[in-house]
Amino acid sequence: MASTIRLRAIVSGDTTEVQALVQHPMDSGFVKDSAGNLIPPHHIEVVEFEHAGKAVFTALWGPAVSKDPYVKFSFKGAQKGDDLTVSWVDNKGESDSLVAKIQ
Amino acid sequence: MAKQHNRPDRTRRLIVKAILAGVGLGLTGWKRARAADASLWLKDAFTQKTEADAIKALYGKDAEASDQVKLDAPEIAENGAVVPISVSSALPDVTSIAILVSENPFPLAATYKIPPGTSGMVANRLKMAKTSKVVALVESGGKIYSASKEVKVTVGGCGG
Amino acid sequence: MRLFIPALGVLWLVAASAAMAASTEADFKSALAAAEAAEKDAGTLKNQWTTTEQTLAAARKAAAAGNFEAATSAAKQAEALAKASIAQAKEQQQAWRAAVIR
Amino acid sequence: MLRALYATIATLFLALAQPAAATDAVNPQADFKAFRDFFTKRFPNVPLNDFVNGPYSMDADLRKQWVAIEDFPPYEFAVDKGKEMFATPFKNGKSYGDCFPNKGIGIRQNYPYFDVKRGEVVTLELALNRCREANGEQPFSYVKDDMAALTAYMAFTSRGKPFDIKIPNDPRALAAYVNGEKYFYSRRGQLNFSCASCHVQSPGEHIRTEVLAPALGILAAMPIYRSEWGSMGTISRRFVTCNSQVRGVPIEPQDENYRDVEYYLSYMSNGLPIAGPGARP
Repeated sequence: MASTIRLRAIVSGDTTEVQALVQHPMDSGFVKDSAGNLIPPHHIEVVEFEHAGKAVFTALWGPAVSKDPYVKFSFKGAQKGDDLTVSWVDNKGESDSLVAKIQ
Repeated sequence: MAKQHNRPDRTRRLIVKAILAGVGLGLTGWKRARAADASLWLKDAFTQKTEADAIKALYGKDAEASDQVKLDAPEIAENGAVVPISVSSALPDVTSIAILVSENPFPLAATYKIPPGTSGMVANRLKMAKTSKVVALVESGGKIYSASKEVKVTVGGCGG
Repeated sequence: MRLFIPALGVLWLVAASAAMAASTEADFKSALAAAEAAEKDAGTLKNQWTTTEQTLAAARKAAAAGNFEAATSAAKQAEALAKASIAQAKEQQQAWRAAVIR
Repeated sequence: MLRALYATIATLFLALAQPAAATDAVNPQADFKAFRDFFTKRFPNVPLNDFVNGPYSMDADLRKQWVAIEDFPPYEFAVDKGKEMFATPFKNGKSYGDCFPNKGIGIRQNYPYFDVKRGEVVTLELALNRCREANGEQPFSYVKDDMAALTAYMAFTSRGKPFDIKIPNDPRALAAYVNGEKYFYSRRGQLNFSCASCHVQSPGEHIRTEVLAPALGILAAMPIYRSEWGSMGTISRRFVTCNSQVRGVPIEPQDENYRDVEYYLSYMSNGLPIAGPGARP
């Protein structure tokens, strides 16, 4: 099955712009299902982005981040063709990771 | 639709960790899914019920309003479930950015760690339960700067 | 949605006042049968209303709880709604032409 | 069947073709011109091809949020899933591509079409389920998930291609067109709204928080990821929700009326580019 992560990292000059989209329900814990029961919270807590063995960006998310969350940031020092690693973990201990080439 | 994580649950992951530790990390050639470090999450800050308490839990100090913090959010959210919000700052040495939605049950929505070399900018999409003040906090040189904006929500992001 | 309130209020009032006299299970059954028949006709025209369905459900629920007063009243409302939807469908057989962009 | 009645009426009009009957005569080309002129005159500042972006062509603040969301749109997962499904053979070894012209790539703009052999309108969703059934697979739900993933992928491979809906010289095709037009303009539901009440009379206006999309080009971005749904939905899903929003009991997805109204609306959008899958509030 395909990864839960979509990553786009593009170098322009000395800056790499990174956009990521993660497939995740991000259930807040405040929404009821059709039977009227609260859907328990199920959301990503931490997303780490690493380049050359070093963290370049860390996201800490609460239940108010939208379903299928999206984030964009940029950092300096990467070259085209370098690896960028993304990994996430949620409040149920589920996780996923992806390594993508910077374009 | 069933989601396909194919990941071990937390308990199993802890067991895997314990086994690895017990073997003295002799299994370096093993391929295993990387997971982000769950211990980084700030449970205390994310479970505060007011904006002020969340800021205190996050930084232990108050924020001062600054025009050096740029918060981009819509006037009227097209849908409270998906509100695009971005924060940027030209301040030097930004070390973190946080975004709070004052009227949400837990105001702290997201916080980002910005190491040296990474720009003081982030864009994301947040849920808003109702019309609320959105607050952006930027940590720079050990001080906390803020900007805020009212975003109108007529279809809340907490509905079914 | 509170966009548009058609003249149905009048029909509702008529149905409600008809139910003023104390109703029995037999009253309910005949009211329900009439409502269901009308709703079936609306279904043939593919023009049922969700409100008719909801009112029918409320009628059955009230009857199940032994409240035939409310059940009969709701069944009569449902019949009025179903008949209004039938009237709408029949009227629209030709009326739609007037709305076409020319 | 109403269809038969319309066929008769259409045939009569074609046979008579008297100028005296011009007010009621079926003339899709004239309808098309009037329909397009109505929207382009009402919204002179909206470029023609922008109508396919629905509410975003009407409201600047909404448009800005949409542009931000399109940066990395939530329908990406559906497109990827549809692509994977297209590449995965059925149990009998055949695949979706075998059921369609050009292996199903870049053909969305030709749907729905009038099938002269069957004498009915065939939509992309219907064709996909018939493809599955012909190959021994169970049909999918018409409203979301798998069906939306398939149509998302097919739309994605057809982006920018102009709608090219044809009405063959067949009284039944003309009858289907008229039935679709009738469905579009007929009031229904307790709120007594027609499709046109919202999407012809009030596009750009707010209903609660939502900005109504113009009927011109309204199907070009289908299927859509709606934030309100938190998921993808097909054209069938949109019709069903439209009906319930006016307090009408929806008819079955792919009912003849739904297919005919899709045929009518798509014909009205001829020449406008396919923009699906789309993102909507």
